[in-house]
Amino acid sequence: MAAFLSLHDAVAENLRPGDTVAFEGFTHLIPHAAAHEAIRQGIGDLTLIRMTPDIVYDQMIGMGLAKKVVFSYAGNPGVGLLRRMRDAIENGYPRAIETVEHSHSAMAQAYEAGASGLPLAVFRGYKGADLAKVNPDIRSVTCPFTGEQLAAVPAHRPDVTFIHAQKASAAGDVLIEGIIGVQKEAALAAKRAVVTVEEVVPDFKGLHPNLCILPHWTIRAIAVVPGGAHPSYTHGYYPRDNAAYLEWDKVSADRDLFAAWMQDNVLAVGPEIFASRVEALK
Amino acid sequence: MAAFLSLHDAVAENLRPGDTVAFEGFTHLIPHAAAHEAIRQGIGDLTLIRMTPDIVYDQMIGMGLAKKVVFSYAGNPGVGLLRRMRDAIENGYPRAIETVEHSHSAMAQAYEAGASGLPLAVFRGYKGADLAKVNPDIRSVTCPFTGEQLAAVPAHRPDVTFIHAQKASAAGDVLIEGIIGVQKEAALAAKRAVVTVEEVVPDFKGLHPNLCILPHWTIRAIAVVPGGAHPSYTHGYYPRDNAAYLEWDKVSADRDLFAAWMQDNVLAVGPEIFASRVEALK
Amino acid sequence: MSDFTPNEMMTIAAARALKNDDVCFVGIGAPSAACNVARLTHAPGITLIYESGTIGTAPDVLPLSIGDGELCETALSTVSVPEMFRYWLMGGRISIGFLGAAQLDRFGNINTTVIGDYAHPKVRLPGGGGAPEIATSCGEIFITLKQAPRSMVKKIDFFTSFGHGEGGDHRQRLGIRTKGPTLLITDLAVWRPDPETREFTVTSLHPGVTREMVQETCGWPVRYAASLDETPPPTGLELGTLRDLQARTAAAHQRKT
Amino acid sequence: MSDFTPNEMMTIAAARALKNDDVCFVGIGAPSAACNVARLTHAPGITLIYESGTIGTAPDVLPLSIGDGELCETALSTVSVPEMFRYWLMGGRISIGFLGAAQLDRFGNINTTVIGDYAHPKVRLPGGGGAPEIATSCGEIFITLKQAPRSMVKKIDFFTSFGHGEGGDHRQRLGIRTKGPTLLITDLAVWRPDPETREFTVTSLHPGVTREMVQETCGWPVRYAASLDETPPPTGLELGTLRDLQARTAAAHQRKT
Repeated sequence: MAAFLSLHDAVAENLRPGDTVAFEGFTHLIPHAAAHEAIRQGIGDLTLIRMTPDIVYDQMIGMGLAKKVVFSYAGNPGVGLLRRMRDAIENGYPRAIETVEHSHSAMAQAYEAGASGLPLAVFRGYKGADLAKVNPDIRSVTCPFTGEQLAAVPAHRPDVTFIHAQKASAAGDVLIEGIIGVQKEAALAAKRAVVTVEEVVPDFKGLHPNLCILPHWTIRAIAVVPGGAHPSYTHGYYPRDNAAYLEWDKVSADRDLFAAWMQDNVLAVGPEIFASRVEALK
Repeated sequence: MAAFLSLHDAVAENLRPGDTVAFEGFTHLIPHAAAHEAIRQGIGDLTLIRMTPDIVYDQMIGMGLAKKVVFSYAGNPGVGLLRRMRDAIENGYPRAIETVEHSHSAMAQAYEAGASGLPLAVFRGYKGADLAKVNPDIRSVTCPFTGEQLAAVPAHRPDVTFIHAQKASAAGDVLIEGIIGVQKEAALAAKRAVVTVEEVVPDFKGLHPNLCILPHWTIRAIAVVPGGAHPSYTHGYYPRDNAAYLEWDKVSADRDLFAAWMQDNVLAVGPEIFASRVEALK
Repeated sequence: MSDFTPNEMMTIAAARALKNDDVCFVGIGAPSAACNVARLTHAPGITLIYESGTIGTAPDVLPLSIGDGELCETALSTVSVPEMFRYWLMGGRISIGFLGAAQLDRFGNINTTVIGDYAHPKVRLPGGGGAPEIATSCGEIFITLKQAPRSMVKKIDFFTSFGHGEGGDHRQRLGIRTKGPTLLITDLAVWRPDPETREFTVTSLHPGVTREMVQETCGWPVRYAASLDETPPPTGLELGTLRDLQARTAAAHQRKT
Repeated sequence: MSDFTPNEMMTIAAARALKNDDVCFVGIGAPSAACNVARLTHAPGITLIYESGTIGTAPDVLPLSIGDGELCETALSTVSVPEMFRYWLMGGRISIGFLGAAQLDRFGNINTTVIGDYAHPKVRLPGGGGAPEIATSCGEIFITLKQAPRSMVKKIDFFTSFGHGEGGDHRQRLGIRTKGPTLLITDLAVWRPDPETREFTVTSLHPGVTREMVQETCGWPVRYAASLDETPPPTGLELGTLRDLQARTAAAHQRKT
């Protein structure tokens, strides 16, 4: 049953050191505010799952909070590489991290399998690809009808999934629209789902019956954080801050610049700053 | 690429004797008009796939057009049994039919696997159930991560799927809303998808981005048949004719009454009659 | 209230077993009536799910089928049927599955497939639909059934859905992790499984029902719990709610003229 | 038109290869520009799909990421990412997959994962994303790449996505049923696989490009088709369309002040 909490409490009550956690969002609705709160609380030794680790995991890795990353595309979308994650992999700075690498198809279906309560996802994939040689979690099953060898990967079952959504209803149901990504699956695959939202509305009456909605009984906690996806975007609220993604390429290129940026923009501020960051974009 | 055709031509060009065919709809949007057209054209030796065979397959079986039925619930929903299908199974009248019986979960996931181009669906199911003993298509695979035995069924890959939908756009894209059932999966799993619609609109501009839409390049033919789901219903157009389902229980109980009813209500009429049947329901 | 039928008592007793925070997979018929009476009386927050994909429905009349339009119109959300079975049922999100039966045995195993031999049935019944996985994926299973010797039988002809099998820990031995049938509500009594054997035992007789009446309509030797209760009769609110619902339902399913 | 850059020629040559009825899985960068130039010129009916789930998009500016808001706003439909990979990619609904590469070999095998050893990489690249399955599930694969000796290499460090493997019938031997790479468009030339060996051979040189220029920027000994064409230069419409698109894009991705 969804509890409306402050972001501080929503993170503190649901994310523990050593947890396996997914902060999901496929370009759209990336839960930056929740990740920054986790960074401020210094919750470490995390196994981070995400299809597209993106800036938000670059920051968590750069702050030394990750011990392992499960992913399928570690880039700054449309810009280039993730420089803090590279520094961790190539140089062990600030600490070495383990990586478990998949394809997007495998990751998406591993969430889907997790949401379906299954231990694995079975699909046609990885043919001729070297990932199967370096990731022992990529195995196979044989179709008992055709004899075809299909790829198999373990389901994702995060301890916690954080997502950002447009709206919660007063009852604690959550609405996601636009590019919905894997958020529904990531939330349902997790033991605990925590959602930041732009706003709370009385109910979803009058909305289309087939929209993507997470009922309140699938969610542990909701925190209202306007702008909480910035520099990602919230369809219907504010656009993607593409310039911030371009700027990150420079910030993340230098260890000291990164540390200073994190101090000024994450550690020294609170979740309320996100509303002001998106003000100019609207 | 979707061609706008008369219902006669849409059926004649896409359904052949001996085909494996799904007329899908989960209570809502059942393509009665398309099934009646297939009956009028006398296309036989069909393997019929459907989760809930319902009146429409009772009629096709009663007319002797089915050689095999793949299904998970053969009832007149909320009313009782399917009496023509029973007569075929229990007495071989008007011909014996083969049955391949699954659970709903298996059928839904077999369509899903078909839409995904996979040879099988893997899921947790049939534990302790006798269906696995009488249906050789229910097998198992072993999870290479946990050792758990999971159920496996072959994907559905119909030659043709017929569905009914609310709207087509002028470009031939199709919109389905309300109880969407397995129609998207059934259409995408098929080699050829044929859709009857209530109406054609210029485009879907202004509609919500996450609605259930089949792009025109996934569809072979579209026929405009207002009322084409009757006595099933079309959300937003007309309600379910529950009285007709109750009446069917009597019609189908008697072989001669059935034959007369089919003559009067199917063979002697054309698809245009469906519009008049729903007029009084609106 | 003393003026009520056994069927009304059955529906109301079933409704009482549902809690405000339950997430309930509803079958058609008595389960649907019971779930909606619960929603309209003591459990307004209950989540009702029909296998047509409708989540959190609140119909004003009982649906004739599991996919009537009103289920969608009043639902919080309507998802595809594959998603319903994958994310919601297999995903372990449903606390209570409500099933009926054509044949039931004392261990809560259910047959809705065939009477007689599967290949050459005496009566071909509709089949399992969602039941085989509802029975193993929901947190627990409630069963409602009108008692009759041909329905409550020593040995069912076909295991459509698995209850407690041969009893005891049979579910666990098959790797099933859910509780299975925890409650049977008939028109005569409330039954619960014995904690050891898992055989259904009568824990409460409905008002006016005798042990003889229960045994006459049951095909196995009936066992009783050590302390046997009498089911409280329907309250005015319960009975009024059920009857209003059924009156609205009957009117709605007549053909319009 | 003679006043155009090699990159512009590459994008426009790639755009020309797309047909009006193609269903195209679009990557970011040059593929995205090429697909949208095709849509805005000779192929208005082309269906562009981005892996974010947006089907049939028609963006006015090029997205910076594969999930920019405009892709959704202009799409026919936006589906979940699991559905995109299951029903649309694995389902065999995509005719053309468009890929870029950090390293490419002469058989169309692609590396975007690491330079150096996987466990101890010299450069950790972003990885495959959708590419491993795009390469095997789409009807055929088009590749665009700016030529450079470090990009077009004899031996790639990691098989992120499989092209023709060791050449010949290697795909079929792995049970892959799709065509794989059928076209490589660089800033200097158009390449197509030899029908037998599947090695990429130059079939057309862009205007002003010599065989020496192609070889200098390619890490393997370049082969040429028996009949070598010259790529027609961009038309005014093509170049104007591309430049307008890029100008709109640059303006849109600046920070608003």
